[in-house]
Amino acid sequence: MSDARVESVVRTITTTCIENETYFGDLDSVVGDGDFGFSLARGFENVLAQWDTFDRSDTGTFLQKVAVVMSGRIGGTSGPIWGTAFLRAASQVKGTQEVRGTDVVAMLRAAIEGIKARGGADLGEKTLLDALAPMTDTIERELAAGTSPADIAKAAAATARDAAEATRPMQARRGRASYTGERSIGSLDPGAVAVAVLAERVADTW
Amino acid sequence: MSDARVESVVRTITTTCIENETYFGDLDSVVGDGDFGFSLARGFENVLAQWDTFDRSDTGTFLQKVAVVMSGRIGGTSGPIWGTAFLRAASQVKGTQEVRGTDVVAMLRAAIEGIKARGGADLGEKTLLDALAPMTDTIERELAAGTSPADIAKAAAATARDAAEATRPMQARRGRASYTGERSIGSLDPGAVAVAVLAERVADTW
Amino acid sequence: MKKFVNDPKNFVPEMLKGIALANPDTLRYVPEYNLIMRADAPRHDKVSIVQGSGSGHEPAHVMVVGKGMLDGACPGDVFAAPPMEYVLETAKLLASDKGVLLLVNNYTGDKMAFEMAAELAEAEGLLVRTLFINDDVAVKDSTWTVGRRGVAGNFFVMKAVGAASEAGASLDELVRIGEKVNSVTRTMGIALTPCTPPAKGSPLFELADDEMEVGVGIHGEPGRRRAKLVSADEIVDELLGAVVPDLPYSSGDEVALMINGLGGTPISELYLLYGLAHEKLAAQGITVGRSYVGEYCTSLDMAGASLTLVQLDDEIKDLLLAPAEIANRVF
Amino acid sequence: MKKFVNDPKNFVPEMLKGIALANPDTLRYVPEYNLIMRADAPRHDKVSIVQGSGSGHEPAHVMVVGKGMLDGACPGDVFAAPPMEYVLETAKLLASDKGVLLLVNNYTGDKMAFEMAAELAEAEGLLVRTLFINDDVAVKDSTWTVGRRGVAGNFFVMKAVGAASEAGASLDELVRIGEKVNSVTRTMGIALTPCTPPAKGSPLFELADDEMEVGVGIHGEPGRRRAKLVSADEIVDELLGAVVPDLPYSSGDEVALMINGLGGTPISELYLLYGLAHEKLAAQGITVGRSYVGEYCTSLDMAGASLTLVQLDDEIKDLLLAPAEIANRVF
Ligand SMILES: Nc1ncnc2c1ncn2[C@@H]1O[C@H](COP(=O)(O)OP(=O)(O)O)[C@@H](O)[C@H]1O
Ligand SMILES: Nc1ncnc2c1ncn2[C@@H]1O[C@H](COP(=O)(O)OP(=O)(O)O)[C@@H](O)[C@H]1O
Ligand SMILES: [Mg+2]
Ligand SMILES: [Mg+2]
Ligand SMILES: [Mg+2]
Ligand SMILES: [Mg+2]
Repeated sequence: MSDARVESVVRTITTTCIENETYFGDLDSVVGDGDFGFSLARGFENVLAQWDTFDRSDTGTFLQKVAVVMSGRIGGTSGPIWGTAFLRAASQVKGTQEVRGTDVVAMLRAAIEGIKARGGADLGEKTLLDALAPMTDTIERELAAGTSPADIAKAAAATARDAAEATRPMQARRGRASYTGERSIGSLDPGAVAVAVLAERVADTW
Repeated sequence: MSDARVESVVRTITTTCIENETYFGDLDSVVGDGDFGFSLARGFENVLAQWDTFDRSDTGTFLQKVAVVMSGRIGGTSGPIWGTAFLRAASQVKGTQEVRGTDVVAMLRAAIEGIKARGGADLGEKTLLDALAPMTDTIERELAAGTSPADIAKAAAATARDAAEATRPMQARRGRASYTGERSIGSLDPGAVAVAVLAERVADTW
Repeated sequence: MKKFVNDPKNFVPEMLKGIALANPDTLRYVPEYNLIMRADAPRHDKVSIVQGSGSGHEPAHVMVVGKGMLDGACPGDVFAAPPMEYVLETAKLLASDKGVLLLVNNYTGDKMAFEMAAELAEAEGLLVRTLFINDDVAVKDSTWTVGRRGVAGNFFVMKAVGAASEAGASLDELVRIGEKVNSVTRTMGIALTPCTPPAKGSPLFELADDEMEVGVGIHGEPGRRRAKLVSADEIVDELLGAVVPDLPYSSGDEVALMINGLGGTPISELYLLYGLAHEKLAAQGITVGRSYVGEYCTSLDMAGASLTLVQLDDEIKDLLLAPAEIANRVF
Repeated sequence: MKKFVNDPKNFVPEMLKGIALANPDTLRYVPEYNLIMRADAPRHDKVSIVQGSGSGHEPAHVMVVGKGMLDGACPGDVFAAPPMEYVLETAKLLASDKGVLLLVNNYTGDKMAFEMAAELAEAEGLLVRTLFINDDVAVKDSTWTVGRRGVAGNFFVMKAVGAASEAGASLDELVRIGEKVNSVTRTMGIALTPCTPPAKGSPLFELADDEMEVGVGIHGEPGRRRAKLVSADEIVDELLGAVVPDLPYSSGDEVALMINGLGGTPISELYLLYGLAHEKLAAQGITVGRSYVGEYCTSLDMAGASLTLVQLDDEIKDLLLAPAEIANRVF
């Protein structure tokens, strides 16, 4: 059986990405090519459509299926980036039924490494990594401090939001936005904002 | 040896066509594509350039060489039309050294048949045939009447000129000019005018 | 003008030189007559096959010289028939004991130059036959009013007589085969854009952004009508509607189907057209036995395509299947 | 937009269907994954070779499937990397006991999709290797900043590994050969006009009547510079000036020379360029051992051309000479 809380979080990510198609697309239109909202929405629509069919023998298997379905049919950067994140997270809980706090941190760290490997990006290059990495640090810290899961989720969301805002002065070095060079300075990174929005919704629906 | 008078007539045709490049071209610009003067001038320039090298063992051979050199390098209609005319004329005097009046008529008749065969045209289709055929009739008639060669040449020139003028009301059915359909009515046929101009020069230089 | 060209006067010779340099072992270039010929021609155990026409239709005909197709091609300048002397000297250079077959696309200029050259070649004792190709159903009369035009279907005539001559067929036999293939071959084309001759430097005609020329000639001659640009489906219907009833091709027939690009249309679009035509023919009970998709007879950089059908029998099929090695190649 | 197309959304599948219909005996079309594959694949006596990329570059890669080249090609939509699932399912369908070699033109989208698919395929127990092609000297960084782009030189990698795999080479051996060919291959292109993607319906960029884009990418990416259109001679000098010193190719070298059309340029102009390049290389002491003139990797209907050099040795030459039978053919 896959972990119910993980399933619920994935479900929240799924519906949130579909609902925010226009908003995420608009963010990517400022200095990117405007396809970010479209790509995520199509990917997660496929997840939603096949939701009941996923193999749920364990959490890793469940997440792996999500990864393949989410990224399988969409082109561009976000398919492989998000698919790899889910895939690497899955590998941390292969065979695991119930996921604990330390597993969550390991999953996020693996996802971050996967994204870096797949897309060649590093921190400070104005990507979703710039929200994901600080958010993971917060979760790890709060876990160690014994904070309750619901409060950890709130703290994670707050960090992700601040981190997303902090991408404004950065210059994009990856993806289509990087073509605009210095013009990318002054706007928010769509990927980082998406991470913040998703973290907030996860916290809200805990 | 080739006939001296035939050589002289060919020489007159050669220089006249070169001198009239612009005039013949302008005539062809009215309803044709303007290349008639260019084609004839280039063809006869080659004749002039190789004048001294032609095989002169008999008149037929001489005319055949003229035909090949005149028509060999020029594209379009006039190369094959004029080349065929010279070639078929040549065939009438193969092995002949001295050309008589009856030979001239036979040569012109053969040339006319050759042009018809090569280009598919008939009388009344606004081509050089409409000057060449009446001119040949005149020569034949005057020959039978015992007229002197010089006077025959004059009569031939007069007929050719009248016949060229008579192409004005005709509609072009052959060559590029035929594309313009009824618009070709009212202008002179360049080929017929050229025949008239050449006949006049031959008569003048008899 | 958006072309790779030096002095436009040298467009044809510079192209021919490129062909020769790219095929040093198999082809020879004779600049005096714009002649591309097989390096091993004439071979007296086979009839020599020669085709000429204006340039601007490449790969026809200079790039289909080689084993199993032409022994020589002597094109004129862009869209201009070859001068008679080119044809005559080519016939002489390729004179084989078995004879020379001259293939001619049916246009006045070409017809007259080749017929005159044949007359002179015969006078010099050569064994020469001339065969006219006139597969274009678009208009009864070509630009120069000598009947239907010869267009992309010439590929099939060249391929068939090329294969047969390689197998040792006599000149009479080749004329029979060539006439037979020509008699069962029909083509019609559509232009989406005009073409630009290098020496002219500007388009040969105008076509509005939403227009096409139905039945266009390969020198930009007007076709049956100018019409609004429609979908690929409707275009294939129009082409088949003109070509199929003309022979006619009927249910039960096996055909070769060619979608020929006119120069500026990418092969992706040609395959799209091919797929539509193949299925529409199948729906009429006509089976495609051999398929040809690509550029065979172009009109410089014209965007457009033509559709050709050949009614197949065992003899024609075998000749089309026979191997050939020509300049126009992938590897 | 002057194109043969129905609903632009169906442009790629309709083209693929045409390819399959034209080659019923040798190819199979799997619509779910835009896959054109050899009808006899996978064969367990050879490594399966797969290439994918965006569509719009035909004949690359869907028309080079066949004996001696690719076992399968799974393109994405026009100018869009194939979705990861296409690659993964293609790898599974073509899984051979000897392994699967994935060839990838070096662009971020393609790279990520293929790497992820390879990771998943390996997780499912397949033997998979991935090989990147990056022959374009025009710009250091491709559109998506992953280093040099892969362009027309991919033909030589596909041909070499295709021939070697046909001869039974192991997956490791193929990786060695492919990397070697890629490492001695360099390309640069020039655009005279932009291209028009069917779904967009308008040109991808603007280029004035007297301008050219030097070093253009096959998706219309900007190159090194925009310049006034010059003569074919000067263009060849510019291309050779960029390509030759890059490896460098030196006096005494034997090379393969490819003049590749970008889609809208007629083959006459390509042969003209070929002749100039061949002679200029000879003047530098570089001998052309193999020549390739035509369309190998296009950018839809873009007028333009690219020049590729491959440094030859006996091994590469033999592989290039080996026979192959692909959809892109004349006969
Ligand atoms: N190479 C990369 N590595 C990590 N994240 C990336 C990379 N490229 C883009 N991104 C993230 O993806 C977002 C844009 O996604 P999307 O619009 O789908 O990609 P593209 O840039 O290809 O259009 C960016 O805001 C950024 O957060
Ligand atoms: N088929 C033909 N038969 C006989 N004469 C012709 C034919 N076509 C054209 N002519 C003659 O040639 C002249 C035009 O010559 P030219 O300009 O060289 O030919 P084109 O019409 O091909 O441009 C016409 O004025 C006419 O006299
Ligand atoms: Mg984007
Ligand atoms: Mg994008
Ligand atoms: Mg004229
Ligand atoms: Mg003319």
